[in-house]
Amino acid sequence: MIELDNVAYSYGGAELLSDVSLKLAPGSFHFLTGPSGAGKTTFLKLCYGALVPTAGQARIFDQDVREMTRDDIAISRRRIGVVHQDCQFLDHVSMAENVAMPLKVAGRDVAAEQQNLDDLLSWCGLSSRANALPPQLSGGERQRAALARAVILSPDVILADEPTGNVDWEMSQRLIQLLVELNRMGKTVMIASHDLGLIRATKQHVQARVLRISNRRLQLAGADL
Amino acid sequence: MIELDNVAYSYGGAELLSDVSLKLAPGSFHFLTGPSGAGKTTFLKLCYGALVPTAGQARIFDQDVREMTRDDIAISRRRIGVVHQDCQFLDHVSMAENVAMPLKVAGRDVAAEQQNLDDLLSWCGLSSRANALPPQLSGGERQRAALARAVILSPDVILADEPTGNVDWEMSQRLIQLLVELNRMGKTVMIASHDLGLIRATKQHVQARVLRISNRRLQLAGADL
Amino acid sequence: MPAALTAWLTGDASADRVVPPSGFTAQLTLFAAGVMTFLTVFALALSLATGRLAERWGDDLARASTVRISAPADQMRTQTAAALRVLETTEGVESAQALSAEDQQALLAPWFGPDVPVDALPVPQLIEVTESDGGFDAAGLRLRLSAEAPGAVLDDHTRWRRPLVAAASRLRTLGLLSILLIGGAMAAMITLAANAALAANSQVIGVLRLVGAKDRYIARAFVRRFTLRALIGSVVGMICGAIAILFLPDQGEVGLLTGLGFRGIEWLWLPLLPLAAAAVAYGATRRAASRVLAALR
Amino acid sequence: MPAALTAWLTGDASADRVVPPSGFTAQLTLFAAGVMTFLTVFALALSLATGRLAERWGDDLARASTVRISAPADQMRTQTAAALRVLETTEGVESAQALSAEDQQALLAPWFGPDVPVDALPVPQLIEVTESDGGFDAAGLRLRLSAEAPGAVLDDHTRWRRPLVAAASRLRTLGLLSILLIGGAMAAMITLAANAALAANSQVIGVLRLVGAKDRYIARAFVRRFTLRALIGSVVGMICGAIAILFLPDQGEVGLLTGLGFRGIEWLWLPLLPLAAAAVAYGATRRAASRVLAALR
Ligand SMILES: Nc1ncnc2c1ncn2[C@@H]1O[C@H](COP(=O)(O)OP(=O)(O)OP(=O)(O)O)[C@@H](O)[C@H]1O
Ligand SMILES: Nc1ncnc2c1ncn2[C@@H]1O[C@H](COP(=O)(O)OP(=O)(O)OP(=O)(O)O)[C@@H](O)[C@H]1O
Ligand SMILES: [Mg+2]
Ligand SMILES: [Mg+2]
Repeated sequence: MIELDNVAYSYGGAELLSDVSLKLAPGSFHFLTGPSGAGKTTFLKLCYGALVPTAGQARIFDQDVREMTRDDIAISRRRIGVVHQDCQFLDHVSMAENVAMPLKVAGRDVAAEQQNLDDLLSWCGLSSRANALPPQLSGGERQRAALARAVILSPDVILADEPTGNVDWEMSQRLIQLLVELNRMGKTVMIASHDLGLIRATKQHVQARVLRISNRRLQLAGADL
Repeated sequence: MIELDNVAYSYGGAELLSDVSLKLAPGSFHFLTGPSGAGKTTFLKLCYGALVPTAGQARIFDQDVREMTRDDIAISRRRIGVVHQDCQFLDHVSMAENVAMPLKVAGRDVAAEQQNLDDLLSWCGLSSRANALPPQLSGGERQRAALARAVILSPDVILADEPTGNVDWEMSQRLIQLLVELNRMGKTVMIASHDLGLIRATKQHVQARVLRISNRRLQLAGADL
Repeated sequence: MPAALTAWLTGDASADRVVPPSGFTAQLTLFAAGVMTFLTVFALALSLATGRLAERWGDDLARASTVRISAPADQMRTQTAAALRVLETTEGVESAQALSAEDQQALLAPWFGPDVPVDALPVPQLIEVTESDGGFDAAGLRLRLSAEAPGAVLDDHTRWRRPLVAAASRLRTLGLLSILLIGGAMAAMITLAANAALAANSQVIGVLRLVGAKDRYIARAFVRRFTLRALIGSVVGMICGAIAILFLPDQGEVGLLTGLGFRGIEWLWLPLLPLAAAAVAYGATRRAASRVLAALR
Repeated sequence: MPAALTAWLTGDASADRVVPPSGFTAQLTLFAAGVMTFLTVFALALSLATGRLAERWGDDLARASTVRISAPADQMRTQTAAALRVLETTEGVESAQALSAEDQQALLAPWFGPDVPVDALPVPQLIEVTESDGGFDAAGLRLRLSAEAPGAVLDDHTRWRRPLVAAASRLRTLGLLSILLIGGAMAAMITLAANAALAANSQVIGVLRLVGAKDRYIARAFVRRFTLRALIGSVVGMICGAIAILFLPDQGEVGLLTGLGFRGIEWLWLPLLPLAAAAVAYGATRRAASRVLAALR
């Protein structure tokens, strides 16, 4: 699905990531950890084509990122659901409409998916706030809405950047369970997080590989995690 | 310092908080927990006067919030350092300047405090990013910068809303340690968080009371926490 | 209207919801389009009025000359007839007519009073000459006249015609200049307002791009919104301008001035202004949108 | 300049850094102030030129009358003298002067040719009368003239004076109207640009308020920035406008028109425009800032 081949990235100064190679197979489940500022968000951005590697090759759905047109990127984003660390919304439309936005821009019939939307919102504990505008949501509610928006198109790949940083333990378990279910349906999942407790708990339900960014390299974490 | 007396708050619909009474004594250390959407952020906003209670009385430094002029509120914010859940900055000036902003608007001599500023940034692991603009920071770096900005004036009260949601365990220990040191110097500290591990770890260093919002009430959490 | 345009104008109502409904930048676009159209209506009216003025002066004043025949009473008739023959065969003369005794008396009235018997005076005979478009060769005509009718003197008014024609063309330039100025200012203002609005909405554009919207979808939503806004503002400005022009005090023609306003078919210039404003907004928003989009991936 | 104003203009450079340096809304303010001042310069020039025109017509045309004396040759002198005496003692007449034979000949030349001996003709004597500001009572003057000089006829040109005066005052109204229109549009545009800029900077305002800045500190930073921006834009617009006016083609006076431009002391109107623009920007930004601030706590 997504292949990085000796990829390096720098924001202009020194290299932040070097020599990163990774193949995300369909149906795999990955965690991504590393200290704050290590480059987790940068790595995810390389994976969904928001950044172009400064060296090496990144391939998304067998297309070289460098050769993708702007429309190719837009189309690929309908197959990759992303939860951003700083979740942003259209502040003038309701939360439910924001969650349904990917359906709308993909030209899908929103009314036909209404049931799915309602189920998803209620699973994320957002039903009662469906009509609120995003600025009226609490921090955790925003994060849950961002996750709901990322999976509404039932994409092939889900990349989540700290999807549980602002929610309590029970709710984070529910959210992870949702991702685990999607993974069982064959979706590829990658979650960036530094909540080691969460990672440990999840590993009891699914066979997850834990990647760690340290010293600019991507490494497979030991079995202790 | 801050006194809430039978305070209630609603955003227009049903009451979100009812009958909340609390007295924050100088030198106390509080944690605030509760499920996502319970009203932690709302409660903190009542404490620093960003919201006016819909019922009951809130007093900040012995002044009734309802009777404070806009300038009174501005002055009170120089004595209360706040870390917001969605940390916002002036995007066009460097991170270091952002951290020093409270000094500037209070009319203090920024140059004289340069040493403090540098120490603070290096404690928060931000020295190397001092000249970056806020949009160029990682999520965790933004959170640390927000904490640094909240304490730069060495305020009497520090209210932190999820200050460690986006940082790794080691860094969150460092940040909490900073707050504990400040508390030892007599500052009042209140931290909203749902990281129970963090709360447990902190309680080994400082005598902290844990408050919990549930069913619209503010309760003292049991000793198990 | 072609079906494609109608469809575009009606638009995909759901797509339009992605653009925030209002705000200051929106008001700015509306207002800038409205005010600038309003001013352009006036500039246009000024331009058309000066055009008319220049034309009238050019026609009435510049193309009229006089031949004056002073001769002993007995030769008057023959010399007048000879001069008229010469004039009729001169290229560039459209018509030539001897003034009647009454006409001459009316002309002289301010000096002699209405009761003076012109016939009894040795008053010269005047012939009014109307030039055709090309005008005639004054020097040649003078030569021929002096041969045929020695008492005839050609006065082609060149002396005082020149400055008036110059003034008229100055006025015309002024009208054109003002329309260019105000029209250019309108275009620039709409462009800047569209840019400001798009910059203010950069979060919307970013979010749409992140959830998989193609550039065309995003650009179109904004372009339609802003084009319609400029169109509406401009139509309102045009209507207000037209009403103001209609209710200008005193629309009669006085002295050398024609009324500031539109005549008959000239009103058809007005609907062009909103179309121009909409076209400017369309181009500006498209360019601004693709600039903002190019900065994202 | 008072020290307080200088201090305000120079400002606390550090406080100014809190306002983002540029962006489209900033350009918009600069540009709106510049363009609208540029247009106002033209409107002002138009207004002043029409004012001059109206004045000249009012003075030269409206206040000149003629008395025509037709009498047998032997009475001409006495009647002329009598009429002059009457005129000199009439209230509202500033001066009265009999035209010399040469002047009369020049006037009649178009009709009689330059060579006709005016003396030999029963040409009436013309007296040019200049009214004082108040004007005279034409009916009373006529009565007195008919008593003293029966051959005298007063022609006070009312017939063709009226429409010209009306035209002149119409032009003056037009000039004033255009200056009001463009000036008003400038004020509205600067206000909207300031509002848009402040709306775009609401995050800055929120952050400053959160870190303990007083309203005065925040408002002042923005007000200074925008006032200066409007001032600079307006000064540039004024200079461009003045240059354009100076380089307008053909500045001579022709026909009934005076040149579109400024004369001597009239140039002093120009510096008022940037001051007005700055004042508008000051007021608008203050109001916009306190509106944005009032929505925060
Ligand atoms: N401006 C607002 N208007 C209406 N409702 C609001 C507004 N702000 C917050 N709410 C609602 O009030 C409730 C409490 O919000 P608050 O932000 O205080 O929760 P929280 O405890 O901080 O949650 P989290 O842990 O997710 O940050 C939420 O359900 C939220 O949707
Ligand atoms: N646009 C940018 N320009 C320059 N530097 C940047 C930019 N974005 C991020 N960086 C820097 O790159 C480094 C890695 O950032 P990144 O956001 O990938 O970290 P992260 O691992 O996601 O951290 P966190 O856990 O705090 O979110 C950080 O030091 C950050 O300051
Ligand atoms: Mg990150
Ligand atoms: Mg919160």
